[in-house]
Amino acid sequence: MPLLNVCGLTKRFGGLVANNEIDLEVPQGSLFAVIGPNGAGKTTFFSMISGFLGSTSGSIEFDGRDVTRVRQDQIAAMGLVRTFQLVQLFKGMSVIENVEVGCHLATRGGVAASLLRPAWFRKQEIEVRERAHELLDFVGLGSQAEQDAELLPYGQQRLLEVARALASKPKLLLLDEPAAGLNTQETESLARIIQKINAQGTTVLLIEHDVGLVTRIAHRIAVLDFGRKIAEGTPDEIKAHPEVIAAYLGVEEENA
Amino acid sequence: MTSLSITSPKPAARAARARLDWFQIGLLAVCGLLTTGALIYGGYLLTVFQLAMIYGIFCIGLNFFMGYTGQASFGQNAFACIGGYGSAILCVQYGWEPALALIASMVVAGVAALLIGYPTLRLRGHYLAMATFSLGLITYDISIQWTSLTQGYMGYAGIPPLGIAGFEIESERWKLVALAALLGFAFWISQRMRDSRFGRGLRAISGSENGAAALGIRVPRFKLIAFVIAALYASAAGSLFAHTVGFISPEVFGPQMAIITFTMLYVGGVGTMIGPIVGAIVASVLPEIFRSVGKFQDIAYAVVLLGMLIYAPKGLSSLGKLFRPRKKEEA
Amino acid sequence: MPSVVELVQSLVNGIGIGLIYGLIAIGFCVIYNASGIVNFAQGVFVMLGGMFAHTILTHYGLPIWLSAVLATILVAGVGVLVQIFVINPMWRRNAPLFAIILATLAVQLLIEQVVILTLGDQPRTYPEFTSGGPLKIGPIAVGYQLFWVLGCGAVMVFSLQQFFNRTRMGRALRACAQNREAAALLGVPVERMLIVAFALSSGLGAAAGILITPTQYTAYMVGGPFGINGFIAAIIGGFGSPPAALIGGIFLGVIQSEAIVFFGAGFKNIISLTLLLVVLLLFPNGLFGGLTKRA
Amino acid sequence: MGSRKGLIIVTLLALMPALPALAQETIKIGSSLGLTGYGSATDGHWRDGLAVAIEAVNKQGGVLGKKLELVTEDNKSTPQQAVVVYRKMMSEDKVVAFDSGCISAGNFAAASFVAKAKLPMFLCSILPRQPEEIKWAFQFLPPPKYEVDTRYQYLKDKTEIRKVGILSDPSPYSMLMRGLAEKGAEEFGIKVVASETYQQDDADFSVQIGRINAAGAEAIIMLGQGNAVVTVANNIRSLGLTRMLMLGSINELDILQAAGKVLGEQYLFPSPLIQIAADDISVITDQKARAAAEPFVKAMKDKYGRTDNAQASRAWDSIMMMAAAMKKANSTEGEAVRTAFEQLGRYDGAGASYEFTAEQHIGITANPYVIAWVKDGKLVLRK
Repeated sequence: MPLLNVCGLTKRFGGLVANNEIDLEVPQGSLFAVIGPNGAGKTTFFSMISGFLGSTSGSIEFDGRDVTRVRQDQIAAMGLVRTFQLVQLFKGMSVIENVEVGCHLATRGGVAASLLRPAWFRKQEIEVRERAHELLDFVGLGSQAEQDAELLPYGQQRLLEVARALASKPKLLLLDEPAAGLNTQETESLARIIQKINAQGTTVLLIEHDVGLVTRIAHRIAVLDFGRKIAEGTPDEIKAHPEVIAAYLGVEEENA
Repeated sequence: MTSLSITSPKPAARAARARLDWFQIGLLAVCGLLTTGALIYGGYLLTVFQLAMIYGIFCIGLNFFMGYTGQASFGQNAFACIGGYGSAILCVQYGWEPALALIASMVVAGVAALLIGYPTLRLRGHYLAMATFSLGLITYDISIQWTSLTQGYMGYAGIPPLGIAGFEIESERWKLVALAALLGFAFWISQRMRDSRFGRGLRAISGSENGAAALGIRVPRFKLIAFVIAALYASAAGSLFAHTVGFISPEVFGPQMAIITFTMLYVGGVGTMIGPIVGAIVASVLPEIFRSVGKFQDIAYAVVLLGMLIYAPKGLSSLGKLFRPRKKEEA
Repeated sequence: MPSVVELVQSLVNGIGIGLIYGLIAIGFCVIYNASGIVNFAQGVFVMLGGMFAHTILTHYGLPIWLSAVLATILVAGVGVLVQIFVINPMWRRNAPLFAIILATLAVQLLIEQVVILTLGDQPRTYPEFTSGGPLKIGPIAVGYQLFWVLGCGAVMVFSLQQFFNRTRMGRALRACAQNREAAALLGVPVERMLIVAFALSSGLGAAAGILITPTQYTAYMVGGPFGINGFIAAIIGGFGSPPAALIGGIFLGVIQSEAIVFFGAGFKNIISLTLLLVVLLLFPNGLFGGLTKRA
Repeated sequence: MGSRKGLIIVTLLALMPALPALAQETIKIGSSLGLTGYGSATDGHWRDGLAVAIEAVNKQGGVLGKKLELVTEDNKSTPQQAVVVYRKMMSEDKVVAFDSGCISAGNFAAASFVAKAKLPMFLCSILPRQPEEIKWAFQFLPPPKYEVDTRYQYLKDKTEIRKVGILSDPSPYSMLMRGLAEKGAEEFGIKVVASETYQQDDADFSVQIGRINAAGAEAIIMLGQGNAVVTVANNIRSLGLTRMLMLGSINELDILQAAGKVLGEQYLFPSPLIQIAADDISVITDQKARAAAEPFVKAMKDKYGRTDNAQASRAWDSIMMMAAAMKKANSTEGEAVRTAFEQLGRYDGAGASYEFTAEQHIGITANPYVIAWVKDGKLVLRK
């Protein structure tokens, strides 16, 4: 059974059809990528899966449960956690605090616990901090833990967002254009991190503009164009797919 | 705890605890010194600082909602009004113990905040600000009009001072000591909530609602809880005002209160830990400094306030950041 | 149950005061749309308009139309000063929006106190622009000043629309409204646009004050209530176009009037504010749509 | 840098106590006034009256060999600020008595600790209500009944009008008057056909006036001081109610004139004779009253030019009576002054005649008002 099963997902904004009847199956443990040129509807697609946007029609099934009309935070609680194309860091908090927020789902305790601070809660707080340090080390931000998150350079902000999402121990990690705005070197280290995450058992669904990155690391790729899925397959199949080359790669080379 | 097998050097195993920079510690020390000075000097400075402590408690609550959670409320005076009149009515009409009346009023204010906040907190930005401001105005008008309950503009007199089990705090000095202790307690509580899973969630919402929701934080619920907390603080402040001064009337909890506390919060630094306390004390002491200039008092106050807002737009307690050597940006 | 005559009369009166709220509301919108700032000192411009017009009228004996024009220009000048000396420095320092709002409140306090010291604290009023009246339509009385308010309001809304749609500067202002960063990138001088916005909105506020003084009075403290009502009107109108704000104002004025008829003056604000809350909850972007802005 | 800012604050604060620490050569009278906010119109005049009275007393050698000194503080028309300034005047200035303005709530808020400190408070406002506090407070405001009755009496004696509408604000003084006006109308053969309310900062009263007119009233009894009366006058004119009489409350001269300019003879109001006497002292026919009024009117004119004497005259009287009580008690100690004050007996002042006793802390026991109107910018008696 696939971890994520999207069936006939459609989104209309007024007369504009942003996503049209998209079907997608993301198997457990895979590193799956969705690519497409700008305006192909990738981010809309993503927003619907993560519960951020309601869909016009179609269904989304995650981990065996229908999540089509489920709130964003509940979807996250089920283990489907996303990052954003425009980084959504928590301003006014330090780097490590950002990751600690990520531990929200993996921990418990509300106002009463924070006031009374029972033993389990104190222990949990210590564990949260440890884990946050581990994750920062994992993405290579260990030395900036106490810095204001806002002050990080852009590339590191993206890594921080990945670390934050990981903190919630997702089953499926949605990465929305994680390499956007990164230089080659940063993209390289990001690719390694994504592969590592996947290797440790987290399913990754990646939306990406950078075809080079995707074809190198993804197990399977789906291509969107004008809101429709025009192709799906292994990187090699996609690279050879005539429609993809016409619709997407051609354009990409022109731009480059 | 580790589903990911990540190897890393063991960091110091301590739970997160917010730290103040030296500038902030200095500010806090100055505030403490000023309060101690007032305590020793006595006289009307006791009253000025009593009110500052009460406003400080109010602002700590407001900071929860406006600072940590990043939402706007101009209507917390409504809850102070509930607290003040709750205390006045329960003590004067029904002869309750002040401490008991204070807690009972807080419960009422909390429930009111829950009921009002549930529909209102869907709004954002200026609309939320206006909606809450209307709540304050509505409560103000009700406190004027509902004379059978509140006695309208005549106000409530003869409210007993704070005390426990028949022992009343009569001396102005001891009142200030008690209020300072309560402020400290209120601050301690707020710190405990801030440095925890719950508090981090609030601050995440302030940073990015979408980001917070994507990490599983139930944003509307967290906002509502923060609103209720702010209301509880405001109600306590209202009750304390009633017990400290012994008299309340609608003007006490009018829109002016919303503006004053808002000023305090921004002068001190919204979203910072000590901002509410620093702001409450500075904004209470400032007019006293200008008292000697007579009819120019308000002008001087307005000019200084504008100066602070222009040159320290993030509040006094954030000024320290300007002088901290900026860390290397690239690792 | 109030009679029909009473209802119609209160409706007319409500429209009269509502038009003034509307004019103030437009002032709020012009600044808000160009900068995202809510200028709570807007009410003070209303007060200054009346005060300046009265001073020019009585001390220098100029005709009313000239006094009105001069007062409007003077108040616009004050608005520009506020922008240059208070708003702009904060804007450049990236001050939080609510800190700027607080600063506008401090400006209000400052201006009020300066007015007390220079012009005094007594109430002033001057005759209606056209003497005589009211116009009697059956049992309904309509003061001549209402027509002045209506006429001036219509002219102002129309010329604002023309300004925003037809002139280069107006379009630049609208560009700022839609996206400040983008406008700046396109070479629109955003800070200068803000000066224009402040001049416009303070001038509008002054006009409202000049128009309303004959039917009531002006004194240093009238700014606060006018500001609040104007802001409510702006919210009902949705912070969008000038006509929407004007309609929001009329709506508010009429609601307040009818609230007095049905519940008494004590409940006027309670009713109108409760209504505002309902509007906000049902139509979070104002009754008349308006720009859907991010929080 | 940080410590510099702190240092400035500390220094400034250290200076504060030094300011009032001048020698205690004078007898200090404190006054909490709403110089900004809604009380500003009234309390400014109260302060002026206090100031000229104290100058006059000092010119005659002061009290008990010492000069009087007036300490005024602005309470911004709010109770919380009033508490602060009352305390300030008690602890810093060591005032021996208070003579405060019209902000009732502010005076109420301070009454409990002023009473505890055993300091007499002379008030332009109404009295607080706790028995302990009333003991120390003396009201120089005429009881509201006089204001109401004067208007009804005028309607009964001089006009055919028998149906009136009431327009009142929710301030304590107006609320008291409204109760009296609604109950007392019958006594004068007058019927209250409408009773409307307003809020002081409302911008328009056409609706209320329209309703009063619709109810068949021929006169509006407006209860409430302040600028609102100007709006009411303008509204009456805009509504074309050329036959509607408006009987306003006592008010400040500026406000009376502004409203009078709009409505002319249609606008009548109760006024203490002394207010009219500012323009023409001959209106005071009673010799004793005239003798009391003359030095006051002269002092005001010398110091401020053309003045509003309604509030100021009673402020003047309160200081004169306070000085008399201090002389009688041969002390400035609160308890002694209070007792002496209660035994002063009848006192004919510039603003009214007073009779305070231990039981009677509302001193004005005879109606001081006449009905007046504004003619060519001057107040004149309505014959």
